[in-house]
Amino acid sequence: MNNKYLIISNDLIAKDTYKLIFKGDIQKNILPGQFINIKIEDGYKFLLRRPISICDHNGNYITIIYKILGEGTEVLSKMKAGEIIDILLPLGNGFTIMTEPNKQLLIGGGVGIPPLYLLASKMIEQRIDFKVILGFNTFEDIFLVEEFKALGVEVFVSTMDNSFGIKGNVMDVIKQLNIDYDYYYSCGPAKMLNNLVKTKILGQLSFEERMGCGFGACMGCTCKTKTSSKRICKEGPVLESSEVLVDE
Amino acid sequence: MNNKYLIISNDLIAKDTYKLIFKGDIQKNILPGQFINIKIEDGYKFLLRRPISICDHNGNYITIIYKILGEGTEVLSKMKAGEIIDILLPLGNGFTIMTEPNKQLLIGGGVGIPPLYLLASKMIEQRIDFKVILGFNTFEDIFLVEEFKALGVEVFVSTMDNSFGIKGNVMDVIKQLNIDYDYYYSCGPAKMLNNLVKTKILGQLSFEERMGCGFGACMGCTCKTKTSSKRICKEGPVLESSEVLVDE
Amino acid sequence: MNRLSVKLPNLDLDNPIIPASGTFGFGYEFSEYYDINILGSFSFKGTTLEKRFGNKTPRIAETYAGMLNSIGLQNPGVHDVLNVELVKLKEVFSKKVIANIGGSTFEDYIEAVTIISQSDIVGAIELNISCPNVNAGGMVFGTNKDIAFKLTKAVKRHTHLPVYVKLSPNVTNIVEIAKEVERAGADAISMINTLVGMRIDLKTGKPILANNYGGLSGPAIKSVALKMVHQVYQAVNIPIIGMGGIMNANDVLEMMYAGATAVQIGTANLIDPLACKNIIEELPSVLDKYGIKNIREIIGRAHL
Amino acid sequence: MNRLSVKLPNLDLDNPIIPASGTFGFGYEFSEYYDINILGSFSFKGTTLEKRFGNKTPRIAETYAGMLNSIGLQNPGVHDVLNVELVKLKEVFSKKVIANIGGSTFEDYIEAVTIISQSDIVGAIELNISCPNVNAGGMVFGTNKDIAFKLTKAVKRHTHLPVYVKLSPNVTNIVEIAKEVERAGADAISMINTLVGMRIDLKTGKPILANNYGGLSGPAIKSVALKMVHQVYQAVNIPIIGMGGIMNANDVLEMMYAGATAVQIGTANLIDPLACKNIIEELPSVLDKYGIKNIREIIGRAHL
Ligand SMILES: Cc1cc2nc3c(=O)[nH]c(=O)nc-3n(C[C@H](O)[C@H](O)[C@H](O)COP(=O)(O)OP(=O)(O)OC[C@H]3O[C@@H](n4cnc5c(N)ncnc54)[C@H](O)[C@@H]3O)c2cc1C
Ligand SMILES: Cc1cc2nc3c(=O)[nH]c(=O)nc-3n(C[C@H](O)[C@H](O)[C@H](O)COP(=O)(O)OP(=O)(O)OC[C@H]3O[C@@H](n4cnc5c(N)ncnc54)[C@H](O)[C@@H]3O)c2cc1C
Ligand SMILES: Cc1cc2nc3c(=O)[nH]c(=O)nc-3n(C[C@H](O)[C@H](O)[C@H](O)COP(=O)(O)O)c2cc1C
Ligand SMILES: Cc1cc2nc3c(=O)[nH]c(=O)nc-3n(C[C@H](O)[C@H](O)[C@H](O)COP(=O)(O)O)c2cc1C
Ligand code: FES
Ligand code: FES
Repeated sequence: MNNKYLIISNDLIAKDTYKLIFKGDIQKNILPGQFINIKIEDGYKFLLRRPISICDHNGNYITIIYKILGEGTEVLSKMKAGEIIDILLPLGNGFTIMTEPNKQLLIGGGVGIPPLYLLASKMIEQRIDFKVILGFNTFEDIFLVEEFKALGVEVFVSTMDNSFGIKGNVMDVIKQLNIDYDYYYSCGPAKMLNNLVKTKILGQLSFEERMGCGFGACMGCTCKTKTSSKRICKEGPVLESSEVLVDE
Repeated sequence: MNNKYLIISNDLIAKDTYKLIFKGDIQKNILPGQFINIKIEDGYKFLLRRPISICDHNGNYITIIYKILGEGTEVLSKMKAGEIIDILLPLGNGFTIMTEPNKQLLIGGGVGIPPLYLLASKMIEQRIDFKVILGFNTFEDIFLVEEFKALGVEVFVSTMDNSFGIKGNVMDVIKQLNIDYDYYYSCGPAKMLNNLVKTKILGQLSFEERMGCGFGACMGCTCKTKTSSKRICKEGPVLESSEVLVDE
Repeated sequence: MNRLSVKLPNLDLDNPIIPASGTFGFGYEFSEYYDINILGSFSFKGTTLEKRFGNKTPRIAETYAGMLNSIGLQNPGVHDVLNVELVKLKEVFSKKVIANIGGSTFEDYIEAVTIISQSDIVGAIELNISCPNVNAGGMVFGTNKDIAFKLTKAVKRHTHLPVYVKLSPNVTNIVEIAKEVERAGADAISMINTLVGMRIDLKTGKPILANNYGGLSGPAIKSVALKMVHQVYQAVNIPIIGMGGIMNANDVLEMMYAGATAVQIGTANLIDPLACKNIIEELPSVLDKYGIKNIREIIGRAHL
Repeated sequence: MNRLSVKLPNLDLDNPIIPASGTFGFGYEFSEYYDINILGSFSFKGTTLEKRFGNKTPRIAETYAGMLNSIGLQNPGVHDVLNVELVKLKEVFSKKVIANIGGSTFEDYIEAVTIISQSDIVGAIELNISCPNVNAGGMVFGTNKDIAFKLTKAVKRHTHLPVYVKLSPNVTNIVEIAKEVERAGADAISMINTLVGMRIDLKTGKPILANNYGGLSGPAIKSVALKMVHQVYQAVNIPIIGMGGIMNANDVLEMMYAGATAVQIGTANLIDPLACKNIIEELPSVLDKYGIKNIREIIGRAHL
């Protein structure tokens, strides 16, 4: 096992948001919704790894998109093409693509959007019909919209401050445009996921949790489900809506 | 106060021994025997600075010579021209050049040799006559000998294993060659300094001590002298032989 | 005997490297990364009589050179550990393990120890009287010398296995407690468990951990662990398993110099699942570097 | 009142930044680096009745994200501090300082406090009952609640100045001790002094510090300090001066959220003599970032 990867590019694509492409000997099968865990530096200032979703994967290349949220992602944003980073991958269960439902929806909010891109690509490969709803706070935060469109799917965009697309969050889009769907895949803020679960429509949701290891060893990320407890890093981050406990 | 300096070069010059030249806005007066205190990295893996003697100084350029002794110096050895380092300088009292004695000697052992080079240059500027004795462990460790010779002074070299020059340590050189001297300046291993003090001949010796701050704030480096106690980083590192307590 | 082997009561270790409880699950999942039979032994996740979910999340926070956890002894209960987890483990691991046992009452501890002692792959009990993340029992037992004495004594009566007692560093006088558990019959001492710390989120103004406080582990605590091992080594005659911030083979040596017979590696496993493997592979060359023939000769060297 | 000002008993501070005892000498030497009048106040080097040389060197060792010191209260004695050091200080500093006082016996403490209380630039006494580097007194007093109570009470009777008591983190229950010193009349609590740690030199096999053990300070202890300040804040009604691993303005906020009214900066001064200046200058923009109008409003915010 060699966890060293070469940074190919690391560019600002929206406000505080970076797209990083890296390369390595990626032997393993990568599923949409899986994540990677990055060691920011060699030392112990950032002792723990940072989990980031896989946004795209192509042979030996992987793309991630991340936002500067604290000190670790800030240091990451300063890394340059040609530098080497230490990454564990792929982690987590990933989304399971459903073939039965025929009005499927991909619903992403903010930095929850990246994993949906690889999912969309795979669904297109499998000739599954679906629509995409992407929610942002404001115009400056918008990213990946063009890439989704380039896949040839219908994409609806909303902003909270009405600076672009439909005003409001992804739920508002569904309501306003009266979008009819029978299954969904989603990743985004906890509140958004909670609202989706409450709709009772079936789907898969990707959750975030603070992690110690990211690969199942520490029980740092355990959440309760209706029937058992699951490690977000191992039996997650994707859970089925039917098992998720709603936060009232 | 801006403590940032630009590395001009950082080259291996002997076994595990590097010569690093850096540049900056060096406004202050620099005395031979003073030292600098280097922050190895931004993070907290190496929390404390590393003290290293000034080997040469020329306008805005300073040269140091250091040996890899632990993890900090190892990381330092990997830094490259063009990188920026954070340094406090100049620290400590430095040597006081004596004009009266006329058979003066510079006595250096191992990584204690570097500060004697700037001292030698200054003494030559002041047209003081002196000889130089440099002791090393083995041939591979030897450095700076040519530079001392280039100053036009007589240089005697010894190695403990007889791989070059006179066999033994600097005291053996003095004995074997029957070198007559009435004053000395020295820097090197504690044992060597102790032996020199025991000779009762007057001189100045530069001491090493583990340091917290390097500029007098923490009392981490205090040593007892015959009459008082001195901070090696502030009232030292150079002490007069007459005040040094001998370790029997 | 190879140059890395050491002996603990009832455990002959091929090397002194033992993954620490709570950072290696029940072990078998690590065999995805390497053959875990190279380990000296390992201490499994703190197990209690009943199944426990543990504390609310967030359970993890980071701090300089350290991490905080407030897992709260999440485990499937001793019956499932015996009948499910250890069965899975046996498929990939052929050595004896150390059973880390927690509890809220004397009865809990005793029953859990009695049950786990039936396992033929358990070589020793590690009595966790130092978990900072549970309300009852845990650290409360480990910070009071009389309770520590009584519990150790009681547990000793209910198992044929040696009992290693795991001490908390959150005490005024760890030597006193070490001596008491020795007097009560402890066969070895494991130390240290985590210090207690907290972090606060500057954006929300709230503690990051749902439980407010958590156990501090990692490089930040190494010097504290070294000092306590050094102190306890002078006061007791039973072996010490040292831990706290060990990240590499140099750290192993330092801990053994302080007085440890074997070491446990905790946080390092979380950052690199290969940490223990790397350390085991690094050890011979580090011994060479310092002219050490045999690792046994360095136990307590700092006391010479 | 400016947005950074805070109040401690008898000290109105322009900002909550106070260099910690032992890391700023007697202050005047730092005026080589900047005008120290920008500081809130500062706590001078631990002073004892008699002159002390302190411990043998090496007195300093490094550890991950921390340092160990075993200075052992080197100081010129309270008479010289009063008549020499504070006189030099007055030439460059126009604010009140905090007098950090140590000792081996009750009588020592009382006499030193009595003498230093004569100084017109001392605004408060900081009773150091937590120095880990001295044999008698020091931490021994600070780890026993009854002694801590009695000493605080005795000292209070001998000075007109407020007494801040500086607590040791090396205890099982710091809350208990904080409550006792409050009951004895302490006007504020300073916390935390250093944890105890050690390092061993792998080449020689010997402890690096001549004194074997030393006090651990720096980023490594920050989470422990935060937790203890948070705990004590809930238990006492007197203000807390928080310290332990504060390196930047973010750390200041976190400590004040935990419950500190002001903070002390120790180790950071040793690594960068401008540390306190930088922190003071950084503070307004960090307050802006988190939408804080006035620093006083964040004291204890994590408890809301
Ligand atoms: C499965 C998963 C997938 C993720 N995918 C993405 C992604 O594709 N793009 C993206 O921008 N972000 C993603 N995140 C969030 C990302 O991990 C955090 O933004 C990042 O860890 C913050 O690190 P920091 O050093 O900047 O922040 P700091 O606050 O300095 O970090 C301190 C500690 O808290 C942890 N932490 C802080 N915020 C979070 C968070 N929201 N979730 C988990 N841990 C956190 C850090 O990992 C670190 O251990 C994902 C999180 C998870 C769990
Ligand atoms: C005034 C002075 C001048 C010096 N000049 C030179 C020089 O010109 N060239 C040179 O090669 N070396 C010099 N040294 C020694 C140099 O400081 C150490 O070799 C260096 O600090 C080792 O750092 P490290 O991280 O590699 O070792 P580590 O052992 O990893 O360092 C750990 C800690 O111990 C300290 N430390 C370790 N060894 C020493 C030592 N011998 N003296 C002081 N602190 C030590 C480090 O600074 C650090 O704080 C000088 C020391 C002093 C005090
Ligand atoms: C996530 C996590 C979970 C832990 N769970 C337990 C436990 O169940 N039982 C126990 O005795 N110690 C537990 N510990 C403590 C470790 O076994 C070890 O004593 C401590 O982490 C210090 O070692 P380290 O610095 O190498 O991590 C846990 C530590 C961590 C980080
Ligand atoms: C070198 C050094 C000397 C110290 N001397 C004293 C002292 O004389 N009196 C005292 O109360 N605390 C002393 N301390 C403790 C500090 O004041 C402070 O409590 C501790 O270092 C934690 O803060 P920090 O992590 O910011 O350094 C000293 C600390 C250091 C590093
Ligand atoms: S983060 Fe360790 S188990 Fe999930
Ligand atoms: S190293 Fe701090 S006073 Fe000399």
